[in-house]
Amino acid sequence: MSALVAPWPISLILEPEVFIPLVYPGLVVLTLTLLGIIWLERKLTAKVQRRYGPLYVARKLGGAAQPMADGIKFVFSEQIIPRNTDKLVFIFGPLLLFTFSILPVIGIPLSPGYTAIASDISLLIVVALVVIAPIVLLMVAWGSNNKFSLIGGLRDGYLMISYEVPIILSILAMAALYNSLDLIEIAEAQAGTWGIFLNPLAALAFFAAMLIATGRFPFEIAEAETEIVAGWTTEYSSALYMSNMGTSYTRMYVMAHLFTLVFLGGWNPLPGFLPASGLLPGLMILVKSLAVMGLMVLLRSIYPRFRVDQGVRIGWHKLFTLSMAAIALSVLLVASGVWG
Amino acid sequence: MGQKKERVILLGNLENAVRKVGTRLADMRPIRNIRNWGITFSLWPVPLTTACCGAEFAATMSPRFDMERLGVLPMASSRQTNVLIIEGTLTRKMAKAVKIIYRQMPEPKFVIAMGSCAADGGIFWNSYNIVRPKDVLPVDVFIPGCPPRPEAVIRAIMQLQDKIKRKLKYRMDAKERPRKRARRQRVSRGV
Amino acid sequence: MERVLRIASDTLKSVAKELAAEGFDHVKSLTGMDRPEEGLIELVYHISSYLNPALRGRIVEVRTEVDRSRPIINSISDVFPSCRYMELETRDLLGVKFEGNEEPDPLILPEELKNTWPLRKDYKIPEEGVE
Amino acid sequence: MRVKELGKDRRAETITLFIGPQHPGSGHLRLVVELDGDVVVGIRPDIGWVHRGVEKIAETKKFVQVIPLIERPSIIDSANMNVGYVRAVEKLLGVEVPDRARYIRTILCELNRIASHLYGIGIFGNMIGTSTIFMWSFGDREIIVELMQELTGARLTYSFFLPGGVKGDLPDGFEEKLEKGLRYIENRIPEYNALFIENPVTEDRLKGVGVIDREKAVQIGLTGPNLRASGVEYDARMVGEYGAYKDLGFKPVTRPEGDSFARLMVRFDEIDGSIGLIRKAIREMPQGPIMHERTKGMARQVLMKVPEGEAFSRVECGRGELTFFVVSKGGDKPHRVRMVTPSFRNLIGFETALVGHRLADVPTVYGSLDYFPPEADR
Repeated sequence: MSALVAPWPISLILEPEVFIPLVYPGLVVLTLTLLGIIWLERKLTAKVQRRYGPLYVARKLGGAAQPMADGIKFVFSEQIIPRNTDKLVFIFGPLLLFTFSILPVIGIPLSPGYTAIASDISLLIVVALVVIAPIVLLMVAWGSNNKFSLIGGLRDGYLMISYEVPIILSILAMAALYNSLDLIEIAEAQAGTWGIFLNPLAALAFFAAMLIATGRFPFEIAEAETEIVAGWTTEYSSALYMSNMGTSYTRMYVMAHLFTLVFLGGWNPLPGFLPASGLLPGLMILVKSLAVMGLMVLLRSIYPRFRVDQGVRIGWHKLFTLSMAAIALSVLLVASGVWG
Repeated sequence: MGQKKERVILLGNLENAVRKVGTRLADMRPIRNIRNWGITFSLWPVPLTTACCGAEFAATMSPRFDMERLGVLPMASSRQTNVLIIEGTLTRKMAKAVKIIYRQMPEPKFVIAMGSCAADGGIFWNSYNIVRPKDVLPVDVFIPGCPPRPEAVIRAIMQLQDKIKRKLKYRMDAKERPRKRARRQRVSRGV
Repeated sequence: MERVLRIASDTLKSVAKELAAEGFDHVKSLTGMDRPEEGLIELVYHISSYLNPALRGRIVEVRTEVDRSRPIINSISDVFPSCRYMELETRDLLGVKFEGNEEPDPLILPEELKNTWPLRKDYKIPEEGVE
Repeated sequence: MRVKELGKDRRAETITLFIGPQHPGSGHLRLVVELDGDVVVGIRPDIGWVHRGVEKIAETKKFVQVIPLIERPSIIDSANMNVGYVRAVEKLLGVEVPDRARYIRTILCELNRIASHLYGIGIFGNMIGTSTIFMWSFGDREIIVELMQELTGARLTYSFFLPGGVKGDLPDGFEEKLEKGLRYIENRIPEYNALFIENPVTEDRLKGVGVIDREKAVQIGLTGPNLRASGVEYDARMVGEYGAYKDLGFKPVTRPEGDSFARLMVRFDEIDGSIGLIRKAIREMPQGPIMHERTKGMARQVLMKVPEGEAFSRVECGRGELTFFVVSKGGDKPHRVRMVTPSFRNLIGFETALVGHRLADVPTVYGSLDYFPPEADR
C-alpha cells in the first residue's frame, strides 16, 4: 500500500478514524449485515420449519432482497405520530437509541494499530457504551404513552440489571486472564488459544447475557409478541419503526463483535494471504461475528420465550454464579501459572 | 397535560409543503417503481381474526402454502402493517374494532375481504349481528369461498400485488381519503 | 333422559341444591325457549355428573317456566358455577333476568342490541324463499 | 408459583390492560386483565366478537340445511359438530344408524380430532413464542386435512353426516393412504417431544402454571382435555351414545396435575389414542349399507319432516363435550336448536386459572385451554 499513493478521498476513507465509524465495523457494513442477517434469520427459521421463507422477491437470490423490500416499504409508508405521545421523545428517542447502539463500534480495532481510539482501556469503553442504550430505551417506551410500550420498556429495564452484571464480570474474568483492558492486546493474546477454550465458563455466561441484552430467543421478553404486542416499539410505524428494528439488530451486531474479539481470537488465526496489519484482518472478525449472529438468530426457531421473572432469575442465579466461577477459574489459571 | 403547549417539529406551512413535495417526489417514475416494488413484496397483515376463516388463513401461513414466500409476514402491531385481511364474518362488535384498526394503520394500506361472509354475508346472510365489510372499509380484493382454500388466499395476495404494481397512487397521510374507492373494488372470481 | 323434573320457578334453587346433594355436579346446558302463545319462557337445565360413575350416563332435565312479561328467576350459579355464563347468555338473548348473577354489560351481544332479545319468537329475521 | 400475597391488596394501583381483539395473543376475544405490577389480580373475558346468531338462523332453515350452519362455529372441528346435531335429529326421527356408517363416522370424527388437536398445539406453541411448533403442527395437520378431503371432498367443512347415515363410503384405496398418513403423524410425535415437550424452556413456562385442581374443574364445569388434565375421567365418548366407541373399547386419557403442561400432554396423548381408534375401526369395520332406508336419497333428506319432540345429544369434540338440544314442532324446520359448545363451557376457566399468575402467563393459559372464540360465541 505504501508504493501506491492513493488519491486523497480514498486515503482519507482508509484512515482508521474515518473507516471504522463509517465503513467497517461502522455504518456501511452494519447496514449490509443487518439486511443480510434479517434475511438469514427468516431463511434459517423457515428451513427449520420446513418451508421456503422469503422467495419470490428475488427468486434467483433465494429472496435475499426481502429486507430491502421491507425497508423501502417502511420508508414510503406514513409516519404516524399518535396524538397523546410526547412528540420530542417519540421522534428523537429512536434516533438517539440507534446512535447509542452503534457508538460502541468505534472502540473495535481491526488489527494491531488499526483502531479509531487508541486507548489501553478500549474494552471498558466499548462495554460502557453498550450499556447506555437501555436507558434511552426506557425513555422511548415512556414517550409512546402506551401501556404495552411501557411494560415492554420496564421489562427491558428489569433485564438490564440482570444481564449487565454477568457481562461485566465475564469480561473482567477475561481481562484478568489477559492482564489487559485493551482490545488489541486481548486479541493478540489469543494468537495461540482462543478465549473460549481458556475460560469456557466466561464465554457461556457472556453468550447467555448477550442473548438477554439483545432480546434474542429464549429471552425475547421485552418484545414478546403474544404478551405485549411489540413491546416498547408498539406505537412506531414507518421509518422510525425501521430504526427501532435496526437498533435491536445493531445491538446484536456490536455484541457479536465484542464476543469475537474477546472469546474467538479476534483476527487470529490469520490466513496466509491476509496482511497482518491494516484493515484487512477485519475480514476475519466479520466472518466470525456473522457466525455468532447466525447462531443467535437460529435460536429463534428452537426455543420458546421465558417469562420476565424467569429471565431475571436466570440472570442473577445462573449467570451471576457462572460469571463468578469464571473469575475464579481465571484467577486459578493465572495463579497456577498455567496461563500468562 | 391539557395546558401544555403543543410542540410541533416542523412549523406551520412548512410541514404542509414538505408533505406536498414528498408526495410529488414519491410519485415520479423511477422512485414510483422502486416504491411499488417494495410495497408489493412487503405486505404485512394485521393479526386480526374476525371469524372462522382465520383457520384457513393460518393454514396459508403453514409450511404447505407458506405465504412468506411472497413476502407476507404477520406483524404484531397494527402500526407496522399495511394489509387488513378480514377473515370471515364481520360482526357488529368486531366492525367497530376493525374500523379503529384500519385507522391505526399507516398509508398506503389495503383491505382483503376473505370468505363469502365478508363478501355478502354468506351462510349468515340473515343474521342480526353481522355487517358487510364493504360498508365499513374500502375493500381491494374479495376472496370467494366458505372458507376459501389457502390457494385462493394466495391468489388474492397475488392479485393485490398486481394491483399495487399497476396503479398505486401515493398518499402520505390518510387525511383526505376518497370515499369513492369503496365502489371501485374488484371482485376476484373463481379459483 | 330418564328423569324429567317439571318444577315451579321459585323452587328452582332448592331443587338444584337437592340435585347437588345427590351427586350431580355440573350443568351441561341451559336452554331458553320462548312460547309467546302461552306468554311463557321455558328454561331447560340439563344437569349431570362428572365424578360419580353411576350418574355419568344420566342427565336430569329440569324444566321451569317464567312469565314472559316479567321474566325473573333465581340464579343457580352459586350452586352450579358452571352455568354462570349460560345464564348470562340467556339473559342477553331472551331477556330473562337471573337474580344473583348480574353483570352490567351484555356478555355476547353488542351494545346496540342490548335490550333486544333475538331468540324470542317475535324477533324476526329475513328468511329464504319466495314470500 | 402463584404470587398470592401480592394479589391480595386491591387498593394498590393497578393497570387495566385490554388484550384483544387485535392482539397477536388474543384471537377474536378480549381479555380485560387487571395487573398489579406484573401479577394478574383480575381477568374478565369479553366475548361476543364472533357472535353470529347460529341458534336463531337455525330456526329459519330446514333440518338438513342446518348442518352446514352448525359446522361454521367450530370450523376446524366440523365433523364432531356435525355428528352432535345429526345424533339429535336421529333421536327425533327414531332411526338407527347402520353399523358401517357408525364406523365411518368414528373414523372421520377421530381424524378431525387429530387435526383439531394439532391446531390447538400449534396455536399454543405460537402463544409461548415458538413459531416452529406452530408451523410444524399446521404442516402436519395438512396431512390429516388432505385425508379428510379425500374422504369427504372438503378441506374443513365436510357436512358428511346426514340424519340416518353418512353421505358416502370410503373411497378406493383410502385405507392405505390413511395408514400412511397415520404412520407419518406417529413418526412426527417424537420430534415434537425433542423440540417442544422436552425443551427446558417449555417446562419452565408450563409446569405449575394455570393449575385447576380436580374439585375446582368439576365445579366450574370444564370439559374435554382440560377436564381430563385435571384428573377427571370423563369423556362423552365413554357413554357410547354415538359412533362405534362402545365396540372399539374406548378409554379416556387423564393426567392428575391440572396445569398447562398436563393440558398439552393430554392433547398429545389423545392424538395417539385417536390413531389407535382409527386403526381399530378400519380393521373391524363391517360391510353393509351406509344410510338408513327411511332417510335415503336427496329428496327424503330435503323434504324431511321431523316428528314433534325434543332430543338431547352429547358428543365429544376436540375441545370438549358438545351438547345439542333440538326441539321440533313437526315441521320441516327446527323450532329451537340449542348448542352449548365446549369452548363456551371452558371460558370460565380463564378466571380460575389465571388470577395470581403473571402477565406472561395469560397467553400460556389461553393456549392451554385451547379456547376457540367462534365456537364459544356461535
